Amino acid sequence: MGSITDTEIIIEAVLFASGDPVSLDKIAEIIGHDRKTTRVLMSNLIYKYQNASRGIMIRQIDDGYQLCTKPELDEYIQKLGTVRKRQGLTPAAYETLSIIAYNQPVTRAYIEQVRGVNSDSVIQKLIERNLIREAGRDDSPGKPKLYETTEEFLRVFGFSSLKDLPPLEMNDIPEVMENVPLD
Amino acid sequence: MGSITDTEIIIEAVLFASGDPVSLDKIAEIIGHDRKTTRVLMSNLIYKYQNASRGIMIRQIDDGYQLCTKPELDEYIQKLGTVRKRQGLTPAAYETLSIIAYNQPVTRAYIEQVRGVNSDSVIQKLIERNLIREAGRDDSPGKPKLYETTEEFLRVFGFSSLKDLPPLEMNDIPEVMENVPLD
Amino acid sequence: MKSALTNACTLKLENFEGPFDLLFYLIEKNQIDIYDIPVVVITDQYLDYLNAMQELDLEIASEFLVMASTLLHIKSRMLLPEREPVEEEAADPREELIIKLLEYKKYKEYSKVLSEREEKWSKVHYKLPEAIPETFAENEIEVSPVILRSCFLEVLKRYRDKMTDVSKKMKRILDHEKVSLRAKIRELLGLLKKGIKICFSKVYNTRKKSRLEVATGFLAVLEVVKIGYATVEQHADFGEIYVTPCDKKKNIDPMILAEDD
Repeated sequence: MGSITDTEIIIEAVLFASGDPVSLDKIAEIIGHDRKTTRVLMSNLIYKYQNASRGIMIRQIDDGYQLCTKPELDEYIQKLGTVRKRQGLTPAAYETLSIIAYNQPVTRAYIEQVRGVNSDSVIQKLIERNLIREAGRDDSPGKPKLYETTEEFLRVFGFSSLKDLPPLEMNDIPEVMENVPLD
Repeated sequence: MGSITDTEIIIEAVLFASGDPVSLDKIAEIIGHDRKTTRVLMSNLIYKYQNASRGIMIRQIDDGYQLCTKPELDEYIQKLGTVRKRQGLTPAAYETLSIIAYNQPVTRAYIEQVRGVNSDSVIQKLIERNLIREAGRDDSPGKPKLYETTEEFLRVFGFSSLKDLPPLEMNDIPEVMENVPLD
Repeated sequence: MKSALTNACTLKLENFEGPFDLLFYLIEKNQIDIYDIPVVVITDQYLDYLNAMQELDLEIASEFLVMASTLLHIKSRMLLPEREPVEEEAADPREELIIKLLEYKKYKEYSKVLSEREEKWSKVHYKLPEAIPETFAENEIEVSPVILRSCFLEVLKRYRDKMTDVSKKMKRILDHEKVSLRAKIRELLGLLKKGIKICFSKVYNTRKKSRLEVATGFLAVLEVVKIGYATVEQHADFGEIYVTPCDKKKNIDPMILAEDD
């Protein structure tokens, strides 16, 4: 393998297989040239990769050379990463969120009264997802925590403010809601 | 090197960064084409790499694609001194693998019938090396386990899919396959 | 005293994969036509090998001994003079052995192909994956303001129903007492008999039936699936559960069909 091109083929394979930087000395040893010739060769090669239609390039680090992807392609490579699965809200989360959204600030007791089931874990999940947060404490006995929606809630639902919540018609709301006990 | 399109640049970067095989679906998603177009694109790209003055090439393994160095450059890569030599397989392992490859999914009884010897431990070793895996159970009495080859099998032996297996000489005694009892 | 054969083959002995492998070695060594094996010669040589193995205190796998007896059996049949000419051509006692040998040979040869391919492909080298950070899709929660609103109205309505309709509530409480799994299974089997796919939420709806009833209904579905009278499918989390009648019936427990007291 005497011609320049053949040497370049060898260098590409060696740098690829290594993954890590390969020293100038090592490259020189492998292709059977002296340091000086190898350095010139590497400079040429770096230039070629930079200007060729390649997704990868050669980076010089101290006296070593390493293959890496071109920075401008980063956005595509990011897509390789495991993306946490797009998750919808569970019906329980929707329900709880809607009660909080339309009645905030609101206590857990109120939510549970309306839903008829324990809502502890679903409230925790909504807090973890930053859709609701604690908002002080109620004045009622026991000083229960209050919950309200967050900016993230607005962002996720595409509201600019809470006024954007789809309006409820008056006859939708049963008068009974006023009477929900807070025990 | 033939003309390389922007899409091909992206694919090169993505395959390089991945190191592992990247599925056709994933590539299609990243470059924003449908499966069919992507498949054609990959075939072209495999061909281009093969014929260009490159040290690396693209391998197809099932529905995935992976970059690797060209085999003829092995001697240079060995000089890096970082490559671990694979432990070869025993003749028993090759024998068992070829029986499984051509008859999968297949029971241990069938393998032992053909080989004439107990094949328990060799099957275990092949499973440990991830060259074969269990593939459910046969409907025959006793519901024996079935075995099939893995993607690693394709990778190690350089097949892109099971369709690549070299044809067996079937003209010897055609009915032989039917005659081997399964018990 | 060790025979010449013993000495010559000491190294090779342990390497035979099995009786077929040893037979092949002998066939190739003697340049024999596989379709016309001289059984006497081969059997003698085969037994020589086993003897050699014994002399060397090598453990002889039982499969080798089974093959030895097979060979001896074939040999005896070949040596026996045919007493009376049979009308049909008598089956060659070697036939079964030949078939097995050919089958084995096929894979033996293919082993070589595999080994060569492995040799070639062990020369390609891969690169370790780059560390690509996990990206989070936190801002991709699928939401809809409309669903938010309807959820709220739904939950309000449920609450109102619960609070206002005391009589309904009492009836539900009374119904609770009546819910039995067996009754639910019978009810479900009755529906399935019509041969149509059932939507679970249509039959057992929390708005129309008590929680206990719906829960028991769900257990009934599981039971009916278990005894093979139906299959279930659900295409999405929290989605509709479809119950489809099934032909593959197993034995049904008569207790299930028995009337409650």
